[in-house]
Parts: sequence; structure tokens; C-alpha cells
Amino acid sequence: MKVKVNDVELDLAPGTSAIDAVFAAGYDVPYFCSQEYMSPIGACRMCLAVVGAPRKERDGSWTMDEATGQPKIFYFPNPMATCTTAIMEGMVIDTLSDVTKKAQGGMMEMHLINHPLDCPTCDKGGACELQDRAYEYGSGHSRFIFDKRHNEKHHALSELITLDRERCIHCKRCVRYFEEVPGDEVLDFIERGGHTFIGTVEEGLPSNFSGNITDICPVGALLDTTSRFRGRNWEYDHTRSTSLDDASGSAITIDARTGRIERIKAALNTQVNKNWIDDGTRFGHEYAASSDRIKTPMLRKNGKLEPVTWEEATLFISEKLKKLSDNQLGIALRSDATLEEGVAAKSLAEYLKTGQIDHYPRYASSVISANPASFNDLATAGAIFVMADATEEVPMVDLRIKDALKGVTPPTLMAHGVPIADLRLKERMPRKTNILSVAAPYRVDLMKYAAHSMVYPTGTEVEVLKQIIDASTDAGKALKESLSAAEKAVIVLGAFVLNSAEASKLADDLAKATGAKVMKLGAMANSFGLESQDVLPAKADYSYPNMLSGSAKALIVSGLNPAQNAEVAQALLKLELLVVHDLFENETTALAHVVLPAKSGYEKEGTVVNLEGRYLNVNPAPVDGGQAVDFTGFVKELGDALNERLEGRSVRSARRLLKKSLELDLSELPLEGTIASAKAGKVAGLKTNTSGNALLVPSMVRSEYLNRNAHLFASTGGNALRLHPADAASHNLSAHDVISVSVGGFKRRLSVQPSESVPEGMMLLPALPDQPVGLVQLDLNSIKKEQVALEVA
Amino acid sequence: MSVFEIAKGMGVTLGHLFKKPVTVTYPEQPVDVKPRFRGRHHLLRHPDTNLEKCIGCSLCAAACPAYAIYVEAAENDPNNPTSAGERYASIYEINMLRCIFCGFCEEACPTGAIVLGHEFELADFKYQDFVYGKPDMLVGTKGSKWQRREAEKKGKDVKIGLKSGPRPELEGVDY
Amino acid sequence: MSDAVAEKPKAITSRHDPRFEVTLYKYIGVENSHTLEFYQSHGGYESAKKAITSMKPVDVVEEMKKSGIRGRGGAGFPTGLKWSFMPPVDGRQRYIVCNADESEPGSCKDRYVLEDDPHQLIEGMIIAGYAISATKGVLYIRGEYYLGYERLYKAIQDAKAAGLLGKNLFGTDFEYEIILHRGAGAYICGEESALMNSFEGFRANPRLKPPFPAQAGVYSLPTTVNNVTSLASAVHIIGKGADWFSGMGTDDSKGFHHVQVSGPAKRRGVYEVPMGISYREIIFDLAGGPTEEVKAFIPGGSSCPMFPFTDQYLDMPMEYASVAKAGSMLGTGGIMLIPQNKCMVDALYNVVRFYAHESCGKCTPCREGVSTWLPSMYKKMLAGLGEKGDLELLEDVSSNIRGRSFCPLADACIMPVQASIKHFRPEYEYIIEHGKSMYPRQSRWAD
Amino acid sequence: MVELETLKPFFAERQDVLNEILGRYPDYGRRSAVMPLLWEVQREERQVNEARIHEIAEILGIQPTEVKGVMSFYSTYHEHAIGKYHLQICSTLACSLAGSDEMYDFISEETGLVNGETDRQGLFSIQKVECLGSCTTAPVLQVNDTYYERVGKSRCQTLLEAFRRGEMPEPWRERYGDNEGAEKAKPLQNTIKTGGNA
Repeated sequence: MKVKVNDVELDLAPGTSAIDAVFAAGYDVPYFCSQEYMSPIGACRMCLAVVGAPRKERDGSWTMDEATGQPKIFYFPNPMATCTTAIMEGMVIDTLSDVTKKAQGGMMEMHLINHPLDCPTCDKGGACELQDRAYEYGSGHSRFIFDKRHNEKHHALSELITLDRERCIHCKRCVRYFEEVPGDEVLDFIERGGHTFIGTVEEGLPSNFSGNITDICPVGALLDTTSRFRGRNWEYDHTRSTSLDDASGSAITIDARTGRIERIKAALNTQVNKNWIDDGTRFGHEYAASSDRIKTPMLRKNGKLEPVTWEEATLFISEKLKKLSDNQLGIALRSDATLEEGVAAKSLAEYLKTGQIDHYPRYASSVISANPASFNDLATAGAIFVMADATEEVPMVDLRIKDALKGVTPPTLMAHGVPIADLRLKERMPRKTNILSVAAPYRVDLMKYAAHSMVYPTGTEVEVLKQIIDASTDAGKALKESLSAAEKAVIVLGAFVLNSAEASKLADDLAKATGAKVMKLGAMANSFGLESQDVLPAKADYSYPNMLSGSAKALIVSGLNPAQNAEVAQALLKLELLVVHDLFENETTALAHVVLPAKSGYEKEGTVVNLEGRYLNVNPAPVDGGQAVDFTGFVKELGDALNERLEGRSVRSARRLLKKSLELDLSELPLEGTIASAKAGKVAGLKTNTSGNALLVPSMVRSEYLNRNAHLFASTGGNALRLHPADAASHNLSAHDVISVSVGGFKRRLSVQPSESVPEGMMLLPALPDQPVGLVQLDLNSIKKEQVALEVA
Repeated sequence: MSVFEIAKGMGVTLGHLFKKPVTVTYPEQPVDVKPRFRGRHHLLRHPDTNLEKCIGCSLCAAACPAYAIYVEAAENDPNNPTSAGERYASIYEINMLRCIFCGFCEEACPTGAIVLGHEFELADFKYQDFVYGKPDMLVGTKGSKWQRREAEKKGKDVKIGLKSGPRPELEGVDY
Repeated sequence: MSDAVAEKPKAITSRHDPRFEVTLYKYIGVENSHTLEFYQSHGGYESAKKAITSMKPVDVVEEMKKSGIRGRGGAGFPTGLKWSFMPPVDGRQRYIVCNADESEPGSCKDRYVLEDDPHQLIEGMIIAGYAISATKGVLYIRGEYYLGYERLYKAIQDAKAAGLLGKNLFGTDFEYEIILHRGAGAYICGEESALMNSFEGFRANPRLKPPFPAQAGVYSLPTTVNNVTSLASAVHIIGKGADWFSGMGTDDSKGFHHVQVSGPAKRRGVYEVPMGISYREIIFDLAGGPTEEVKAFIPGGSSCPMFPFTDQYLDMPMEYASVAKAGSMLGTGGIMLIPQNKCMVDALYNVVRFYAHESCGKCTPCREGVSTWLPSMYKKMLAGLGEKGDLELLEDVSSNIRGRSFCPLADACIMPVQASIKHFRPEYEYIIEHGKSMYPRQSRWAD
Repeated sequence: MVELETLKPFFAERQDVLNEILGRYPDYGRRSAVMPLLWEVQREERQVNEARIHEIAEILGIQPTEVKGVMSFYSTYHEHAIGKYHLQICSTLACSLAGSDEMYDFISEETGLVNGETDRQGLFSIQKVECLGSCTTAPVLQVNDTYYERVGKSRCQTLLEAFRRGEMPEPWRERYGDNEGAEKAKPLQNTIKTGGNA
């Protein structure tokens, strides 16, 4: 459709909103209520502009203007809100006329009359849409001489979000966000007219994606409590990076100041996370700024760890290594290590002639699918079968499934990016819940949105999948048929399936039989990448659990803490060399000969591959990590001590290596990443428990760092032991009790949360990197109550 | 040149012989400072509530052309507030070696919390002694770090070498 | 019989015309008029029977179009045309919604129908439902009309019991049921899309248009929304024929309307009048004339700009075009007289306060302008704190609000403000200059 | 809070009422029942407290916040208990022209309450409300759900006295217009219903 904006003529797709036409033409109108990926509602009335269009006569010809001989433009009597106006053939939009300017200026003035203008104390100051627009479109002074509306300031909506009701300009973005994006309607307007404010009756905003409202709030009404007053927006160094918290590869912006990470915000990746991130990713950064981080290498001297230089530490290691024969050294990386770290570890292993190299946690089967689904496949799928706790494993999968339920395809990008007002989106759109089927061993969040959901007994994944493949039950048959019938079907497989090689195989068969694409949820951020780069043991006996139980004489572990298990700790004592590369002192560093300072995921430079097989850059935020290095740095230092220039001694060196094998220059990846095909690695089977009274479940919040993330800790109440109320009663536990307990040899500190959603006879607790998802035996006799829940008087 | 003109010149010279000398025997004698002189900064308090005026907004730091100011803010304890409102400066530092005494910070301050005073005797020995924190600048603190150290050593009051009434902006500052 | 075409009789435009007969309001106030027995014994449900048994839905719509009736809720959109906007029958449930959320200050015409003649409304809804092939009706009555709600509730039960609602009406396979829904005190629910949100159990914010109700109304299904008296009129249009109806009024405005005279009039009350009647006749002949000197009158509920009480406006015929030409609207027909000694600024503050209280808060001009700024400015002037420039400011702020808001509520507030400034500027200037009203407040409470 | 949590569920013993209300609306419109349910609670308890909000949310399968958002939008649902006689004085223009401001002052003085207050005994609460649709019979006093129209000073006094005695006088009708003469103003009767919402 031809549209004219001021003096620019454009040809745009029908259905485009007038505001997008204006931006596409390179002009500007102010707006507050519109937001990318959300419905336009025309509430703020800022984007008013003079709009006109030609009319057709009865016979279909244009009504002509006699004077000019051109179709006559009939202007609307009032300026129109361009965000809710769809373009028409021949439409004329005038954003520069005096009428437009007066309308916009008048609206700006009204936005400001009740706004406290406390920009100096407001965290949004300097990055505030209202502030910017007031400069651009405001008159500079107010004619409103009356008292401004007074309302509650710094009201804690939850432990993570602070609300300042005076600053709110009622754009309704947050309220709409909860309804439209995650679908949890936990925030709403209360009262009406000039007294309207936002509020909630539910305590603590029970949603897994609540933090996004702090990003989209156009003023400082909704603020991230973790970063409250930590710095001003112009003082932060903004680093665009990729989150290493889960396998989604969500884009984040790391805001750091004076060497400290203060805030994580969502960054735009149209292909992956759009504008959103989950709460675990957003608020789980405080650990990186903990004061107890290991900042220098440490060497055990006379039984005590003492700070030393890198040279001294690596010299010590190299001396020890020289005494080892082939295949005696084990190297283990945590699965969120970057691709470059993986390459470095592999090259080190090759140099030291050891096949004992592994990444952990990983599953018994591959996370690389033969017919992988991308996020956009998921968001446009006609049938989705989820066999996972997707919300906790990779929260972004949950969010993109909700896109599919809406049935609106991702918008086409325009000259100015994502359309500001996508007129296809509406408030309170119906959700096609019948396309979603969810199966899990306990009630998972996504089941709320699924027409078909199934809670099966723990460990019966194989039977469940057989029922579907054989169509032996009505539900199984219906599901198989719907997957086959749908034009685009996606099967999402999580830890419970991938942990069993047999179930995994069946799931692949199901995918083949139905023509569905498969999305496998990797255990950690780079599970896909490390597997594709074969950071895997040369043979099954060399897997990480075996290294711990004696296959290795010396061990280099990065980011893992195996000694939490008392039995393993005993075995580690026998090692000739134990090198631990980690952020914090823990049970394993207490046994280590050498402790090396590691970088957190926010400080690393590198590449990760998300669950789609998408290569994404991780960029380092300027953070004071002391002498911390990532694994490539360790390889360099060790190489120096060994007088060798090892491959993978730096990110650049690793990338040179990867460029050859991948034919992909990882230093020049586009912002949204690149999907490259990958083959499944030779995943040597890991033994998994098939019995137990407790189930380790995935958690979007990093359980290992939870006690260092003060705000998240307060919000979640700590790592939870969830069990059925009847079980709780029989074990003499009540809600909010804090207990310490031995779980499969791991000493865990947990807070008790009875919940109807847990099947009777099963206890759920969050997995750790060293104690990944699966069944485990919880020693009921070892339960010790540290803190008994206070009775409400 | 005539004798008359020489005599006229000598007259000027002679005239000055009998005028009061402008030289001040500083530091024995205090010097006079012009009202608009910009010396060491003061952090002011609200005179009635005694709360700090500074809200830790960091605008002074943003305005500072020499990057001499560092501010870190925190939330007030509502029961025992440091400043009015919800935010206060938990750390407020000015590096006097970097400072060029341009007064931009004073202009940028939305609450009138920071005002450049008249104190100019800032000489000291160590670099870190030139980083003035909140206790060194809050109203009621007289003299530079060195002067206060010296006074403490001698058990005397801080003596600053200037005499002049403060500017009206310097609320509560006493010279 | 000499002419082939008999001369069309002159349309009725006065209550004095002997041909005029009170129709819709005929039984209002009569004892037991709200019962089914009474209604049926006075010819009730005959029109519905006629429509359903002897007419096709299209014919009903055509008859309505032919009658020329326009919506009586305020906007004056032709009712027949509205009904014809419904999409073709496609198996989806369709709804007819009766907007009985009468909250416009100055209006109470619907209340009497709801309380005293509920069956007439039910019959009208059946006819409308039949015409647009809707098998469900929604009757949204404002929460304060509890008597009306009770009587409607009873009337619907009675009608159901008598087989007048439900399946197989009048022996045909047409079925119809009415959902009675009670509001809870929000003027904005009179706006059709807000009403639908309120009915669905959401906050009553107006919805974005398009889609219009005919495409996606109640529960996103095809819907038509009509006012109480529009629907009740359908009973008589079908019963007596479109020609009878269009025999009243003027070319532009057909039929009868119901005017409600309030303010200082001798016999303030509700009257059924033919369109085209002069305001003078309504105010002086029907309502008995003012009891005190009057300076202005509002022609159709508080949102309509007022007219000075002069011959020019009094002799104006009550029809859509003339009133619009004179700068106001016919609205709901709520005529309000404003006495000479009532301070206009005070009166307008009352109006503005009403809209401030009723603003839904969705859009900025209404929430901040109507709900916050305007009342503050009026309060300031009335407190005697007016300053030079305040009037100009008021005018400018008003112009910034008018036509900028999401729904017409803000305009409804601004139009009377602007009209009052236009016609009574000296009163504003006086209060600003002298710090007190030209007409001090006096007790108006009768014993 | 603790007290609220120990309240018995409201609709547990009123299943028939609940079913009747839910039955009014189609299955896909279950949420429409939110306003009738609120009315039901308000009628019995003269307020809708947080526990009831949670209960209604549970019944309808929506979030309590949504119920609160809807409830607070309307002016006739109350978070805090109103009196046994909730006196609502219309203060919009037509009533104001008939003296409703003076009526408010009078009632306020008589009861010792101001707009929005409830007295300690829970007998009276007063609220200034906007147009009640009784413009031709102004001024109007709405008590709970009953309209008292053309309330002059003496009528107002008599009404308040009746309320104090615990009586709810039958409203009179006194209208002009096309219905004029059909009914005459009936004298104020001091009998019929007592208390509660009509």
C-alpha cells in the first residue's frame, strides 16, 4: 500500500500501523503505551498525528480534487492515534504540522502533571522514555500549578521489583505484558479515573517472567530491586552478551559499574528471546559481585591454601603433570563453558595425551537432534508435545510456546526494526490451548496452558512414549494423530527423557513417525556446543563420574564441586593432583592442591551454542575479577609453564581452530547468531539412578549460587524441598521449615514447601550441576530442622 | 620631560608611602577572599531537620569535566534517614587533585547540596589524602584534612587563613 | 380520489396535534403495569408474535430502516442500519445487547420503562433478536436501578414460564433467552464497548474499534447494542407499522422521543413527544414553564452543550440536524434548565466533577485532563483564587483534550465546558476578577 | 489477615445461588459471573474483603488481582463495611439544582459523618454519588437499593428517624409527566421492611 509520511512516499504491507509507517519513513512520533511484541491499545495518546486518506466513489474510482486533479485527501476531523490506525491506500500522515505538534505537546504536558519529576533520585533517569520525550516534545514548563497526585512510593511488589506509584503514567504496558506474554495475570489496574494505580493481590508477583516489566516501563515506576540505587544509567558500561544461565542463549545486556555487575537487562534477539528474559537470568547475577570470590591462584602449602602467582601455581601443576603417564589426568568442564574453553580443554588433553575429558552435567543421550526445531519453529508450531519441565529447564521455551498458542506469526522486521504496533496483536487474545500437550512426572507450570496434560509416575518415560508410538491408549493415539496432522509439529524433550537412552531413542522414533521437529533442552548453556565439539571422554570408562571414582590419578575441574558428595570427597583425597578452577571456595577447593580463580559467565569472552544449534557470542563485561581467567587463560598459563604454545591458549587461538572445523568465523557472528548444522557427539552413556524417593528437578534459578543471590533467595525462600502435604505431615515437616538433609550423599539445605502439585510419595528438590536431574535417595533419617517455621500468632 | 612631570611621578610614589600596605602577612594574618571565590566543597544539610541535602543522584559526577567526583547511593532507612526522600549518598568522594574548582557540580546539583566554599589551603602530602569523603566535606567540618590533622595533634581548634562571610548559598557554613 | 397519489398527511410535530397519542409510555405509572398479566391484557407480545410468525428477519430490519428511527441512547445512529451491519449468519452465537446503563446526568427515560413496563422491553429485545438472528440477549442494567432489576428479573422469569422466552417461540423454531446483568456504578459502561467489557467480567475500559461490535462484540461474537427506548420502540414500529412511526417528526428525525425535563420547572418529568416539537412547547406547555428565571438549558443530557434560554433556541425544532447546526446534540433528550441565579462556573464544576469521577483512567487526556486538571481549575476559581489567564488556560487545556481521547467521555465533558465559556464568558471573567461568583450560592432545598 | 483466613467460604453454603449465577452465562463466559458474585457477597456482608476476592477468583478460575481490578473499578462495591443504612446522596447537577448539597450537609450534620464514613455502630454510612437517574424527581436519596425521590427537608428528617428506629419506609412515588395522575404521592409509611439491603 502506498502511504505518504510528510514528504516521504512508502510502499508498505497492508495491516501495518500508521506509527510504523512514520518510523519506517524515518520520522518520529512519541509513544509510551505501544511496545514491541505487544498489542497496541492507544491509551497514552502521544502518537497523535494529522491523518487523511482519499475516498472512493460508489463506482470504485477515487474522489478527485478538482483543483489539483489528484485524489482528494479527506482528513480525519481530529488527530489520530497512529498506533491503532491501520494504513490505507493513499493515506497521508503529517507529523510535522502545527496541529500535530500542539496535540503531542498538550498530551506531553498532561503526562507530566502528575509525574513527580524526581528524576535525580529515580533509577530510570538518563534512560527514561518519559524524560527523553519530555525534552523532545514537551514545552519545558508546566501550567499545572496544583498539588500533584500523591501515592505510595517504593512499594515492594515482590522481593525483586519495586513500584513507585507516583511515577506511573498508566501506559498499561506491565499489565498487558503479564496477560499477553507469560499469561499470568498477576498485576492489574486498581480503582479508576485519576485514582487508578497498578497493584496486585497475589504476594510477590508469582510469575517466572516478572522482571521484564522493569525493562518495558517507560518511566521509573517499576524498578529492579537488585540494582536499585546502584548507579545511574550513564555510569553503567553496557555490554551486550548471551546468558549462560540456561540453554536458550537469551540475549542480555550486562550493566556494570566500577568493576561490579549491577544489573542484567533483556536485549533484543528477534530469533531467540525477543525482548524478554526470565527472572532467574535477570536477577541471578548478584553472586558474580560477591566479595568472597577467589581472586588469585592459591597453592596448598603445609596443608593450607596460600595465595601465589599464576607462575608459581602453574609451575607446580606442570611439575606434577610431568610425572603422569597417558590417560591418567582427568579434565572436566561445567557444561556452561564456552566453545573456546572446550577447545582449549581438548587441546590440553591432546597435548597431555589423556582421553579423560568430559563436560558435566550432561545426559545419557545426545542433546543434538537430527531434525532440530528452532525457536521460530516452536513459536509457529501447529502442535506441540512437551515432555519436560520446560519452564524451569529453559524458560524461554515456555514463553515461545505461548507465542504459538496465540497463533500470530513473528512480525516481519521493518526498516526501523521490530514493528512498534503490530495490529494483529490484541488484548486478551484467545489461546489455542488444544495444540499443546504436556507430560511430566509432576505438575509443571506449562500444564496451566495445555489442553492435554499428563502427570506420569516418575521414571516411566519409556512406557509413556511407547503408548504414544503404539497409539495404544486413546490419549496416546490422539496425540500421535495431532502431531502427524499438524503442518508443523514440535516435540520438546527435557532432562527426564534425555536421561534415559531408551526413552530418548523412542522420542526420536516418535518424531520420525510423525514428521515432527525435535527440540532437546540441553542441561546447561553450552551443552549443545560442547557435545558438538566432542568435549567428551574417549571411552565410556573415562566419563566424569568415573574420573571421580578412580579412573583418574589427577584431576582438573572447572566450575564443578564434586566433593559435596562425602563419598567422592574421600576418593578425591587419593588424587595426586587436584586442580580446581572456580569462582568460590567450596568443599572441593578445601581438598584441592591448586585453586585457580575463574571468570563468571558475565566476564567471559567466547561463543555458546544454544539448543537450536545457534552460535551466539558471549561478550565480557568490565568486571573486576582479580586475576581470574577462563579456561583458555588457564591453558595459556599452563602452556607457559610447560614451555608450549598450546592451541586454544586464547579465545582468538581457539576461534582460529574452530574456523577451520566449523567454517564459521566466531568473531563475526551477527547479533542474532547463526544456526549451523551439527552432528550428535559420541555420547558415552552415563549411568542414571532408576530408583529413589526424591526427584532432582531442573530450576531456572541457579541453585548452586542461590545463597549468594540475596534478592532471589528472599524471593524463592531458598532451595525448596517440595512434597505433597500428606507426605509433609507424615515426615513431620511443615511449610517454611528449613532443614538440612543428606540427599544421595550430598548435604543439602532446603526449605520445605508442601504443594498439591507434587505426586504423593515423591519429593522434589532442585538439581545442582554436580547432582543433576534424576532420581535420588533422600535419607529421611538425616533430616535436621535448622529453623522451624514460625507459627502465625 | 620636565621637572614638573618627574615631581608628579614622585608624588605618586610618595603618596603610596603613606597608604596602608596591601600585603598581608599570611599565614599569621587571615586573607580576604572575594565572595565569589571557589574553594573547597561543602556538603550541606537541611538546617531544620539536619538531614543531608545530597540525594546521591550523581549529577555532579556527570557534570564534572575532570571526573573528580565519585558517588555511590543507597536507600535510606525510613526510621533513621540520612537524607530526605528514599535515596542518599553512601559514598561521596571528590579528588581534590583532579578538581579544577569550576563549580559545575554546584550548578548541576538539583538540591543545592554541594557548594564550593572559600577554603583554599588544601596542600597535603599523600595522594590518598586528597580524596575527600563525606566526613571531610559535610557542613560543620572546618579546614582541610591536613589542617584538621594538625589541629588534633596540637589539641587546638582548626585555624583557617581566611576572613570573609560565606556566600548565602553556604547555608550553615561558618568561617 | 382524483389524484393518483393522495397528498401525504403532514407529519405530527406537536403534542397539540390531535393525532398524537402516547404510545411507549402509555402504561407507565399505571398500577401493576409491570406484570405479565397487565401487559398481555393490553396487547402485549402481539408485535413479537407478528414479527416472528409472519415476517422474515430481513423484513423486520427493513421495517426498522423504513421507520427512520435513530438510536435513542445519545449518538443517534439509525437503528435499522445498525441491525443490517450484522455479518451473514455463520453458525456463531450472536448477541443483542440492551444498554440499560442509563447514567447520563439529566436522563431517566429508560428507568421508567425498566421499572414500569419491563415486558415491553423484553418484547422489543425479542423482535431485535429475531431481526438479527440472535438467540441470546444481554440486558445490562445499571446497578443502582435495583427496582428495575427486580422487576426485570421477575418479568424474565414470568415470560419464560409463559413460553415467551426460551425455545419454540410462538410455535416457530425461533428460540431466545435474555441474560440479565447488573452493573455496579460506572457511567463509562454506557459506552457500548466498555459495557461489553464490563459484562464479560473485565474492567469497563472502552475497547479499540475496529473491530466493531457487529464483527466482534460480546465474547468476540457478532453483537448489536441498542438503547432501551430504541428497542421498546421496535414493538410499536412492528405493531403499528413503519409509516405510523415516520408519520411523526421531520424529514431528518422520525417518530417520537422521550424528553426529561429537570431543573426549576413547574412539572419536571418525562414526556413522550413527537420529533420536531419545539423546545418552547416542551418547556412551557408540557413542563409548565420555569419556576424562576432561567438563563440556559441543556438539550440532551449533561454532555450536550447548553443553549441560552432565548427565543432563537426555544423555537428551534427538536430534531438531530437543527440541534447539531446550533452547536449541540439531541442526546438522550434530558432537558435541564439552569436558573439565572445559579453560578455557571459552579454548575459546570458539578458537571466536570461528574466526568472526573466517571473517567475510566485508560487514556491520558481523560485521566489527567478531565479527571485531574479541569476539576482543580474549577475548584481554584470557585475558591476565589482565580488569576488572569486562567480562562485562557482552561480554554487551551480543553482544546488539548477535545478530540484527543480514546472514547467520547472526555469530549462529553469538554463540550459543555466550551459551550459555557462561549455563552457565559462574563460569569467566568467575573469570578476570576472578583474572586467570588456573580451569583452566590443559595439554598435550593425545598421543604 | 489471620481473621480473614479463618472465615468460612461464602459460597460453600450457597451452592444453589452460586449455580444459579454461573448458570446464567454461557460456558465460555464464565468470567461474566464476577460482578453478580461480588454483588452477592456485598449484599450479605456489606463489603467485599480480600478473602472473598480470593474465593471468587478461585470459583471463576482467574487471578485474585483480576477480581480486585474489576471490583475496584466500580463505585458500589466496598472494601470496608458500609452501614446498615447506606445513604447515598446524588450530587450531580439536576439534584444539585434541587438542593442536594444542602441535603448532604443536613444528613452529614444529623449523622455526624462525612462522605465515605461509616459510624461506629455500623448503622449509617454516607456517600456522595453521581447521577442516579432520578433527575426529574430530584433530589434523590438512595438508601441501600431503595430510591427516595423528591426528598425535602421534612421528608429527610422523617426518613432518618425511621432508620434510627430500624425501619425502612416504603418509598413513595411522585412523578410528573406522561404518567402524571396515574399515581399520587403516597404518605410516608413507617412500616414494611426493616434493615438490610432491599
